[in-house]
Amino acid sequence: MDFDDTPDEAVWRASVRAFLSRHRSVDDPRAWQAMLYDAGFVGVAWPVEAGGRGGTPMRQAIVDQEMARLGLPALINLIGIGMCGPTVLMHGSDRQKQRYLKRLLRADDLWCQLFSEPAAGSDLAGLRTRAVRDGGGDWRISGQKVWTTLAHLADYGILLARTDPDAPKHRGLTMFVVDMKAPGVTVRPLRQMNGDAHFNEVFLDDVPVPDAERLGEPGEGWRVALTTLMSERLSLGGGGTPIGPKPEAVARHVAEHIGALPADRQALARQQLGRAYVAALGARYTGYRRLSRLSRGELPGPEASAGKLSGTRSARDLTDLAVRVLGGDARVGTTPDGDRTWQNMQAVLPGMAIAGGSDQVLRNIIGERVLGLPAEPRVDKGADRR
Amino acid sequence: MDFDDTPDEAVWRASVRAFLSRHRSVDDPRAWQAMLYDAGFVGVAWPVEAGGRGGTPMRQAIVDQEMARLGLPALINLIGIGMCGPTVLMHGSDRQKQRYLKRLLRADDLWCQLFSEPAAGSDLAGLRTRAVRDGGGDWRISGQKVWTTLAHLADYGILLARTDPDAPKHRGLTMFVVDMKAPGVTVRPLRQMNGDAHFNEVFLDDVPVPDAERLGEPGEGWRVALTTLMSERLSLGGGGTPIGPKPEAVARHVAEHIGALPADRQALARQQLGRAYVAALGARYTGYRRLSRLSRGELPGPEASAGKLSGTRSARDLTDLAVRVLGGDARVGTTPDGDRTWQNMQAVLPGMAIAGGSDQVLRNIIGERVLGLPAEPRVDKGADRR
Amino acid sequence: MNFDLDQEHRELAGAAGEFLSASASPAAARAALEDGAALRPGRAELVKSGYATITVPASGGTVLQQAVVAEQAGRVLAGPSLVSFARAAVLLDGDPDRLAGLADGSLAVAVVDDGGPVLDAIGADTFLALRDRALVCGPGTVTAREPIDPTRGLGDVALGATTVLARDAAERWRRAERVGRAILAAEGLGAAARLLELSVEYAKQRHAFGRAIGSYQAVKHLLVDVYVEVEQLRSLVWWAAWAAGRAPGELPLAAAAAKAAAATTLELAAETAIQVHGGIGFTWEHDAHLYWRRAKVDRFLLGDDVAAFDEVARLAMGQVT
Amino acid sequence: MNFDLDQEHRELAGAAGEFLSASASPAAARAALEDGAALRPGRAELVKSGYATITVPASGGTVLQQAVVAEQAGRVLAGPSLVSFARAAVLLDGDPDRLAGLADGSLAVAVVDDGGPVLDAIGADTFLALRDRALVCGPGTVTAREPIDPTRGLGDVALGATTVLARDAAERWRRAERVGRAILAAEGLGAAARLLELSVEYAKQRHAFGRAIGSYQAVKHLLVDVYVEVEQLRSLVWWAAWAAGRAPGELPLAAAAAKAAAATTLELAAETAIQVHGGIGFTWEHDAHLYWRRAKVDRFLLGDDVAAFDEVARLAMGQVT
Repeated sequence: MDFDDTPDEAVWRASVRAFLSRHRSVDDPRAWQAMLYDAGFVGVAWPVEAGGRGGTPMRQAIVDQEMARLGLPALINLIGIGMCGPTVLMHGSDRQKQRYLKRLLRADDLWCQLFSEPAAGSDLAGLRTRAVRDGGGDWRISGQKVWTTLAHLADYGILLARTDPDAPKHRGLTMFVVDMKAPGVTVRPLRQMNGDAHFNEVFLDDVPVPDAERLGEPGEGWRVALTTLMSERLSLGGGGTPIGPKPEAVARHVAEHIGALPADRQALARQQLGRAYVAALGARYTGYRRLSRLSRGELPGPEASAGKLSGTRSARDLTDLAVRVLGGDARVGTTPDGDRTWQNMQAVLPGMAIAGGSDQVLRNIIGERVLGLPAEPRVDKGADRR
Repeated sequence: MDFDDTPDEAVWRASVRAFLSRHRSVDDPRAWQAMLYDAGFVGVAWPVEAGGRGGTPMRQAIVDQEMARLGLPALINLIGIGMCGPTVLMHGSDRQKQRYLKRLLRADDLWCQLFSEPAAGSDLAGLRTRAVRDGGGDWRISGQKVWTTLAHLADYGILLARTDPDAPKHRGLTMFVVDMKAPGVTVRPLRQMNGDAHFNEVFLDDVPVPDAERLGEPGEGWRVALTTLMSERLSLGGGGTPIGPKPEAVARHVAEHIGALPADRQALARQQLGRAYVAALGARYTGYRRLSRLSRGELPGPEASAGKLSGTRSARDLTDLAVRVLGGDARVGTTPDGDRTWQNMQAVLPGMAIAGGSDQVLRNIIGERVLGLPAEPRVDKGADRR
Repeated sequence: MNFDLDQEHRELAGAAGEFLSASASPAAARAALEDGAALRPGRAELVKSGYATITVPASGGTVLQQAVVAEQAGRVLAGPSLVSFARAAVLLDGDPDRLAGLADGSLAVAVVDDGGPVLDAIGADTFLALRDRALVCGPGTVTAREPIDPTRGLGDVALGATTVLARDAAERWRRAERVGRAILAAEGLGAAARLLELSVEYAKQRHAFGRAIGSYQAVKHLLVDVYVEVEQLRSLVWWAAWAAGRAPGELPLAAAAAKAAAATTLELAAETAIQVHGGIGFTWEHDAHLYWRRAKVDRFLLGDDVAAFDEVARLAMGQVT
Repeated sequence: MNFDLDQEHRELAGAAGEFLSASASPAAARAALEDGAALRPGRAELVKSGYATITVPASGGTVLQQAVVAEQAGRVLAGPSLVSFARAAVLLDGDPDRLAGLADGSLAVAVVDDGGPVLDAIGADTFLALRDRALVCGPGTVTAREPIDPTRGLGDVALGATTVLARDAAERWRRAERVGRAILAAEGLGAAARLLELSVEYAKQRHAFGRAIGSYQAVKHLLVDVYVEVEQLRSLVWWAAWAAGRAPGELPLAAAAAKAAAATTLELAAETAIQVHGGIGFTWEHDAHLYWRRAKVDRFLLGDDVAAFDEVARLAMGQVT
């Protein structure tokens, strides 16, 4: 066991740090990602032939750590890098990999993920969007997707559709790459409770998709989607990065305000901070353990979901404290100097807790696939999915 | 709405108080209960023909309140009064009522309840104790019961047994009154985690039971048992009496010790006390609402289980605080002056949380029967119960 | 003892609920948030209905009646709050002119607590405050603050020239605060009960994996925990409101307990509602966040939950028999 | 970075687990509770095995290795605690005679904290304490206290004539305490992990309503919550134990976090185990209460959970970069 960088890692970290401190971030998020890509800091662990750098996950983690340390803006194409890319990498044809992956890493193309539907959330495999083969062997897709991050900007999306309504629920699905500029695609923003519109509804009306844009075999879509979901779990708290606020940022904020509280309240604030902070540290170091196993070539397992479970809880409690120490201003949306950081975080977190799987679904996954507890009896074998 | 006594209630309270302050409690618990019975304070709301006084539940509640106020010892035959008696009252023959009920109220006979079995806890209807009819129409009972409070002292018990192993699980049961001194009854004490033996295992080996001691029709045992369980729920936190420690007693104990803590710790102790105390008050006043409805003649409904759910939680948190304020002595079993009240309470509560239905079962009952949420699919229709 | 609402209370609840829900609603709260639409029913309508001033001495009503109405107000996120009226009625007791103004709507009263934006300040023209143990009254300048819950009308208040209404008014101030806590808790009860209804309804309708999500223990038990809290809150609200009229000695503990329970129960109900509703629960269009906003604000009004729990503990330790 | 146990650690865990479970067990803890039977493996055997004194400088072992062993000790409720040895090894650093005594078993050391019965006091003959910033050592009179967890050997200690070992030892004392916290947390980890195993096993076997109780979400999710906590505790224990050797600057935060997490996780695991086991879980014959006793005691050792959370918060607020 060793937390210290290996000599190789230390050299890498120094060069990353040197570069990042020499280069200011760029306002245009695509240009910013492109610059980082060109510097060799995006897709570090991806294979060279996929536009990556053939490095270790640890090298990528070092880049991420250094960017976080400097408070640099995140990459815009995060969904693409975290979920769509790995899926294309694992299941795409050579042509697809050639065509999409490098451009994805450079943010030349932005990507989104079209899985959830109004009637298929936790029960994703119950989705109803239909892909039907036309005479030439290509496909026409119709249906409605929802909670699609970045759909309004995206060039491409990976989409899970039902291609065989007569097959058992998990067997009749197929995955596609969809051109978001194709005719029949309509994107409508979906406002969240905090007023922002990070998500979209996507309506698909007879959208043409060439058979060459299939990912994996027809009927194999569920297996393909599992790759995506596994990658998602790792990116949502599973790798040690916090969900919601950085605990250090909350501690800094509390430190600035705690002096204004009566002594009794200071003691209570410290208890709340301490409890949530320990949970956040626990999630972080557990993520590091996972990262270490990944670096040895292990695949991310279902236990990665644990990071999201505890991460959303400690994020909630940290944010709650951050709001509370505002005193009287905690009752309103902004502080007198216009800061709405913590109130906004408070209103965003309920959404983050649900995206990527509800607590209930994640607990089932861990209970059954990690602890080996028996599943519940299923009643949806013969349900209508047309 | 009126919390104050009605004029009639006030007269009653005054007479109860006067009597209780004139009469010291008696050491022998049977004699103590007999004295209270003769004074008219036991079975107050039971019908006169069942040995009761034909009064209101509120009058009984006033007796209970005054006894609690004076810190007088509880009645020994609580299980009999709270569960067995109501069952005999509702389902017994005239002969059984005549024979048993007055003696039960006077503690001339002690009673126990023989329901749970090693393999039938939450799933009570899955019990395996068998009652088989002999040639003369009487019964022979064999099997094993467990968690039987007072079985080592009891003269009688109500026992649920399977009389038709081929019927669906809930249909093949019958309730009996069993003479605990009958041949074939063996009682073995069961030690709890705190070292006490409040519960027993009861082994039944071909125990003869006359058909006249049946309660209700053969095969109707489940319906009869529901009467018992409903009464049990009301007696376990459902009527406003606390589960575990009295909140006032904890507050007094904390008040005695809190001065020795640093100011920070005092603030934290007050938060813990305040939170658990509010929960306890909420449970208490909700119990009073139930009591008021009962006084109008309504039957206790499934919502009475809510009192147990929240009551066990606040009891746990109150007791935890009571232990914590002992400081260094919290690490050991007794204080230097030999007090083990709170440590013992801490070790008793986990058992109290399970007796009378696990949290999980109680939540199912409330979710389905109060909120109207659908039940889970059942898989135990055809299970073997021989 | 009869600890249950009387028939008269039930009829009052029905009538008030009908009046309030005819204009107030989550949709109205959303409109207020989006473009500053007026509160519903609004101060004038509330006064006209008489429901806001039940406890003005001339009306002869009880705090319990006011609480019964407040529960209905909470269900539909009505504004302004009945808390302000109930506190003003206590504070202005013995001042028939101003009480008449409160009751006929010619005075728009808000009560100024220390430290932070003031409930129902927006639209108020008459402010009551405690200064050096004296109850003072006067005009004020209100600076609206960006709302979390727009129905709470929170603004910073700079008092203008004030008149002293009573010199040694600390005790009266505390009583008004406690009555206010009972009414605030009643509004919280209504909001929490409504959230539970919405959640239960959704859990019955929404299916996943072939059955209603409410059939899953994970969802069912969440809802049961909310139910238990809501029913306990109801008991505490009734107790506190009853005590305000009939057992002043019990009011401090009852009001603090109700206030504390309302803060935590409404927050639990709101967070559970969003969780149970899944994706649509955190959309702008769904009602859940409007109640969630109420929860996040109300917990800090009339002292926060932490202060109320602290007070319960102090009272419990001092009042043991 | 490689944040995982090395092969060498795994082998150490295997060997230590084999040695410890050959004598220590919940049954041995029950016997100690029933009739004061001797602790297992007991001080002499522990010393002889070498596992208790891994961190004595002459042994050249690390705190991480000691933690790996301590986890195994926690699994079987071994006594006395490795915490006392690890603390003594830090405190006696630079005192070769006494260190040798610690390592060869001729000294039976306990470390005296302020306020309350002392861990492993029973059977100890040499006591270390901090008096006016000085580290002192001497004999003491031990008064056994009625145990909750008999394996913790708690007794009141009246120090006899002491020798000053180091004058300004506050810093060393704190380091010893932090190393002790890491080891205590490792013992807690082992106990919590074992409880989870017992609970999962039971939930697979026990049937109700026609299926294993572990198939019900209510039970399944309780166990998952314990699993998540246990794995996070494992990470914090490794971090703290590693930091003790390799990153002294991180030790204060890591040790406080591990101590706090151990207290709450072990308690959660124990209470969940009793709940999941239903009736048999709170019987004397079942092992659950022996771990529960450990949980109820350990949370108050080396500062309680509240103090550890407070320290985490203070460090977090002071150390932000």
